[in-house]
Amino acid sequence: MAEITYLQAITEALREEMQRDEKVFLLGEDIGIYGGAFKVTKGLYEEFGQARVMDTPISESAIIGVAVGAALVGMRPVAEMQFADFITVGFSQLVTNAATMHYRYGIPVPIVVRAPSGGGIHGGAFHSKNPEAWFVHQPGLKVVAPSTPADAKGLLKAAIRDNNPVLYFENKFLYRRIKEKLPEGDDVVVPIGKARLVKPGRHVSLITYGSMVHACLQAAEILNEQDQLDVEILDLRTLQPLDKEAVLSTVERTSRVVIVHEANLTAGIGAEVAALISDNGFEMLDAPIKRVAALDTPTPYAPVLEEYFMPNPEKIIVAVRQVIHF
Amino acid sequence: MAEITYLQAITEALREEMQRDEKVFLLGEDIGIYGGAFKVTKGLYEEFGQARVMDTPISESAIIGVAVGAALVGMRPVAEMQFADFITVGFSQLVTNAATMHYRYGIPVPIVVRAPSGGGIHGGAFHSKNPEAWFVHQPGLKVVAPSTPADAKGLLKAAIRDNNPVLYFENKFLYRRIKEKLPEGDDVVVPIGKARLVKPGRHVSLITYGSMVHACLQAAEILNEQDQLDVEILDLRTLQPLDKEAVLSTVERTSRVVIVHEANLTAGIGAEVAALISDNGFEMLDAPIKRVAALDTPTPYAPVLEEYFMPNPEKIIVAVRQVIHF
Amino acid sequence: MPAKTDVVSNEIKLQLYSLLYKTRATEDRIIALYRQGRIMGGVYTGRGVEATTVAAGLALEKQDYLFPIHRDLGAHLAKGQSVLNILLQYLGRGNSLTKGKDSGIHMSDTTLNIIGNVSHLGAMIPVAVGVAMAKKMQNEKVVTLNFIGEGGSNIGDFHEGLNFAAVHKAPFVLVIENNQYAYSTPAHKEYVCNRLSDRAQGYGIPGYHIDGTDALGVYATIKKAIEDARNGKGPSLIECLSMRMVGHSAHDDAFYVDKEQMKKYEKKDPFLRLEQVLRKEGLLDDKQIKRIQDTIDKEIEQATDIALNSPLPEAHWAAEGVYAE
Amino acid sequence: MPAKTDVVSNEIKLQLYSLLYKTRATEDRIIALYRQGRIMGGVYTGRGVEATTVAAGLALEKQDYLFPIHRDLGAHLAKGQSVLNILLQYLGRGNSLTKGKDSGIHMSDTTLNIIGNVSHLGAMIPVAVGVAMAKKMQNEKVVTLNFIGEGGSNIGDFHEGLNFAAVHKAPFVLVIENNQYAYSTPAHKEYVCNRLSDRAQGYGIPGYHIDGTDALGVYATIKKAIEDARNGKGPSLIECLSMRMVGHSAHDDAFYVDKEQMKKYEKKDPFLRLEQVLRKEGLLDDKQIKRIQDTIDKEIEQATDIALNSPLPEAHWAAEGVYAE
Ligand SMILES: Cc1ncc(C[n+]2csc(CCOP(=O)(O)OP(=O)(O)O)c2C)c(N)n1
Ligand SMILES: Cc1ncc(C[n+]2csc(CCOP(=O)(O)OP(=O)(O)O)c2C)c(N)n1
Ligand SMILES: [Mg+2]
Ligand SMILES: [Mg+2]
Repeated sequence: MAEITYLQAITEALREEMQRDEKVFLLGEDIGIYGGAFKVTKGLYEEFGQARVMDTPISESAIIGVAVGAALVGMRPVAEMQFADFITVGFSQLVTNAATMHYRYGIPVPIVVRAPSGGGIHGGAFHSKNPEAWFVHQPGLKVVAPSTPADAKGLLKAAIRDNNPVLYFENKFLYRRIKEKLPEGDDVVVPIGKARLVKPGRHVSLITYGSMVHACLQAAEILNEQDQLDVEILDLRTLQPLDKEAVLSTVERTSRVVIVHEANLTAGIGAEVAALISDNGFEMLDAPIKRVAALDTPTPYAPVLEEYFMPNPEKIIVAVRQVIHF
Repeated sequence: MAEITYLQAITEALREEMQRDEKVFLLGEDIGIYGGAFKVTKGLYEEFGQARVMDTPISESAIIGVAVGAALVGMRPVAEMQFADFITVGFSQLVTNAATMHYRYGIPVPIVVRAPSGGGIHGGAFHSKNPEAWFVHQPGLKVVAPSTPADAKGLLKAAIRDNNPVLYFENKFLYRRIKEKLPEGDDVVVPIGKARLVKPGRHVSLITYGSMVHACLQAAEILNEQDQLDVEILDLRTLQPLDKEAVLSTVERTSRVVIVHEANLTAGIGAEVAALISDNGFEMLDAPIKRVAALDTPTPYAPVLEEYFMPNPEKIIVAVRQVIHF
Repeated sequence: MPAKTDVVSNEIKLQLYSLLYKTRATEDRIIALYRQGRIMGGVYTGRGVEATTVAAGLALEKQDYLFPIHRDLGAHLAKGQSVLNILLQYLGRGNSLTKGKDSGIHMSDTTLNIIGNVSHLGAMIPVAVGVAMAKKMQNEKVVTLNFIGEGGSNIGDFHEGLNFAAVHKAPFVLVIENNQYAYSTPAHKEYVCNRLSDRAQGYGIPGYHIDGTDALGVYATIKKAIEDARNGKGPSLIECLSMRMVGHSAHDDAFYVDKEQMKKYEKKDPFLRLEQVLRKEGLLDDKQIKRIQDTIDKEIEQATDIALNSPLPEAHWAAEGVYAE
Repeated sequence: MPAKTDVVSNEIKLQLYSLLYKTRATEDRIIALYRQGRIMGGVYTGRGVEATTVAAGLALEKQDYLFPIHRDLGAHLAKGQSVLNILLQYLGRGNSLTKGKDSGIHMSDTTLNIIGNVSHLGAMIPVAVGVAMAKKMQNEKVVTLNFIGEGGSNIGDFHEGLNFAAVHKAPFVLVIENNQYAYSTPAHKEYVCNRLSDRAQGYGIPGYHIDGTDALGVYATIKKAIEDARNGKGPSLIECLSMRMVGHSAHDDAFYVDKEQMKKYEKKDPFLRLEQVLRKEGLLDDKQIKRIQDTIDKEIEQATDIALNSPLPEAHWAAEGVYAE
């Protein structure tokens, strides 16, 4: 059992999958000798050579398009966006080519696009984005967003082995901030489409994913101390397809829901989760469904502004108290 | 009073705004002599000349980027996407440049992007898209989707006069299929952000927009005849910002809601509307909130498949009966 | 400069002729079906650019990958696709290659190494480059070929894809079908460089500008580019100049097209032009022509019958197949 | 070929010198503030490309529009921006041009006709072309200039924007700052054409390839391109070859950079090089140099003081200003 960070977990998953299957290769900007802007691919160039750890020109549309093409003929490319923000320039390849190819032609497109997302690092409007909801609205794509080293590793393995295009949103704030003991050389695949009950509880459900799992844990602790509340936390892990069963069963247990995500509020994943519950869990609900998310603005740069903008334990606590005292 | 089609209403709005304000100009593919793929700009090239009705290369990203640039220095460009589907290649310019410029720099970006959207014309996966939800999730953009000639005209005028980037989704199925008498030379501006009560009712609210307003009207008629139900229909008209007041007040009146849109179901506008209601209208609800939308697939080509894929009055009726008999 | 055409064998010449006829006759049938209201979606034909698309398709080997776009019915046929499959596809039948899910000739056939397109112009370029690169990684000597119109050549993916291919020396050939119009837009409103093949220099790859109405010249040049790619010399850009001899699609009367230009190009009709050459070379006479055409006409007749009698897809198929297992 | 430099007046030469010093000294100060933990976001400096960015900024007239990117602090200064505004911006203060909302030198100043960038490389090219076209529509003789790195020149917007500008004869100048690395990626993994200026031919516009470390040559060439644009001759593409003399950003030690290459370029240091020329021409001596540098040092000192004592934004501003009235 070695303690590894969220970032190391990603590297390990890449390494192990590349060792396991020679069809797996990586492409992206500065991922070779440099090891990627965040050093996620560090050491892989040395181990697997430049044909399998491919530096590319600055061309996100081509990076994704080339990945799609390679996947069509049996390869399993894993493309890195240097920041999730830049996925916007490769957007059309994802929603147009990758997402629709199997439906129209019956040809699988097993690509993974890794996108370092999220704020809290004073990166401003173009190095902080959480764009997952765009892709959840496009049929044909799968979307995952791990919150722990174990999930980071297991979901990336699942993504690479999946026969569909998978967007893998890795939260860069978590890269070096969280650690976990994982069995060495484990080959645990975390299935896509299954949420994780982080913490059972009786009074209220926090439904969340990514970085906000940790904010929810903090909020839960405070709420336990200060309000004697037993908070349940569900980590969605996969955003497309959503684990509806897990969502409805937490609602059944607590009857009160707060949905928390780091992305902008309006038309985010929280909207879809709320809609699911308000259709299928209506009778179980004892209070309005609240959402806690980033403000509906671009991510501001100055720390004081960014703090105001981001969701955090305090905002979660306020929302929980609202649904509890409803 | 002349009877004009939805398409003519758009043309009239363009003409009148161009006459009113010489800063307004049009750019897009084949919009000049040809008058646009759907003939929306027909006659405008002859009236205003090629400097104000500008044919462009096939470069959606540049079309939108150039519009943004022109807007920065006082012009009021109206860009046409030949089909809404192709907005995906100009996506980054919209969400990155147009949407964030005012927040970051305080410079207004008064552009309009007209995007002929929607299915039912056997256009297949790439000539049928309803991509509005992507843009509603991006702070800084406004999004409108008219359902009638009067709104098509009035909302386009409002969009052109607005100091923000506005996405104007015109439903191409409606172009020549619906007509309305409008006062000649009227200058009615339909304010952005205000929904329209299409039809008051007591038993259930259909909240919808675009082409589905007409499907809802048909459903309402049948439900009235067959089930003696008095259906209320709210046409959102603007999707960003949503008219929350109007949404909550229709819920207050009927306590039962079905949300209907032509776009894919998951993470569509319906999710946001349901989330809004399940937070702010929780106590008013007597039944689960149902959504009727397109299947979560690309738009299939063969008519029999497309019919199965699209929302329609029958599907709306089923959902209404579910919430009524809940 | 086009490559020398004397390398083109008689067998290939006759195949080109048959394919040009077959392309034209099949497209005529599709238009007829469209006019009869039996085809619902848009119909774009290759009239005027057939020499380019047919020759490109024929120049590929069996193991090579073809990425055709909207006017490339000829390339589908040349790569071995049947008229029946094409008609089934247009008619949206349940037994078509896409089971009615996609339109027009948006169709793939993995048995023939044909990958269909999306409508977004240029979007297939990076994808085709990806196939080329993957085949290289797999140590197979396989070349990938894709088309783009002179209009579509101004989209970002053209630039990103071609540059990517050049940097990675992908065995890739991009053929620009310059038919001088993009829908209603004349070429000079799309670009103002002398020749689109000049763009090759900006990627450090060879660029060719050739007469796209001359099937033999196109074949020889594309063949050379394909074999260069196969031999590790990297990608090429080939601009084939022709003229779109009909409207953009079946509903467009092309009122905006330069009529002088049209007249000029009527004399360069790719099909008649090849017929003339082959007659002169003694490879074809009236009898043989009739035999070729009759055979093809019969195939189209039969295919039409079968296609029209083929089942529609079942409605619930619409919900299936979004995700692979 | 660079334009002849004898057209550059002595006054301009001295301005270039001052600006080069100011750019370097300001950037050094920014790095110091970053190392002190006072600047939170990324810091990218222009070390090595200053001659290009400063000369380009100075070659523009007051009415012209400047679109700088991430290494163009020098252009901001040359166009008239104050050191104070730049420091306020980096420090995210409430009285900065973006009120703390954007980072680094992502800042616009409409009083100086400077439009800031987004991080997405190439994204400003079409926007700058739009400004150029609008000014032409408004019958003003205004030129717009934008930069791109050799790495960024491979993004789709480069192609779409430049082609659009060429077709519409926009008064636009695009300067490629070819500093031979894109983050860790050497130029030969970004493109394989001989010169990036060769791409100009593919758009039918003039392309120049010049030494980007020679402030005078850059100034003269860009000036010519600007005046050509102003006189209705349309856009130009100017590739300025230099070398990034530091890491990609303040946290990058550039271990991957070719050290020989670095050494070669140390001798071509744009600032020292200009100093040498001006000394030789008798335009500068030790005393003058000291006076210039002292003045600038003092300005930076004062600006730093003021900036560090300036208020942070108020938290609730984060929620404001998404939409214009
Ligand atoms: C990105 C994109 N924008 C717009 C369109 C709509 N469109 C379809 S074909 C066409 C004209 C294409 O012209 P060209 O590339 O020259 O090919 P041609 O039809 O002349 O063969 C246009 C504008 C599209 N398919 N894709
Ligand atoms: C579209 C896009 N992809 C990736 C990045 C991340 N990125 C920022 S700077 C940079 C390198 C840029 O190299 P170059 O264009 O040569 O400019 P230089 O930094 O060398 O001046 C990269 C990859 C980005 N900003 N935008
Ligand atoms: Mg064309
Ligand atoms: Mg560089």
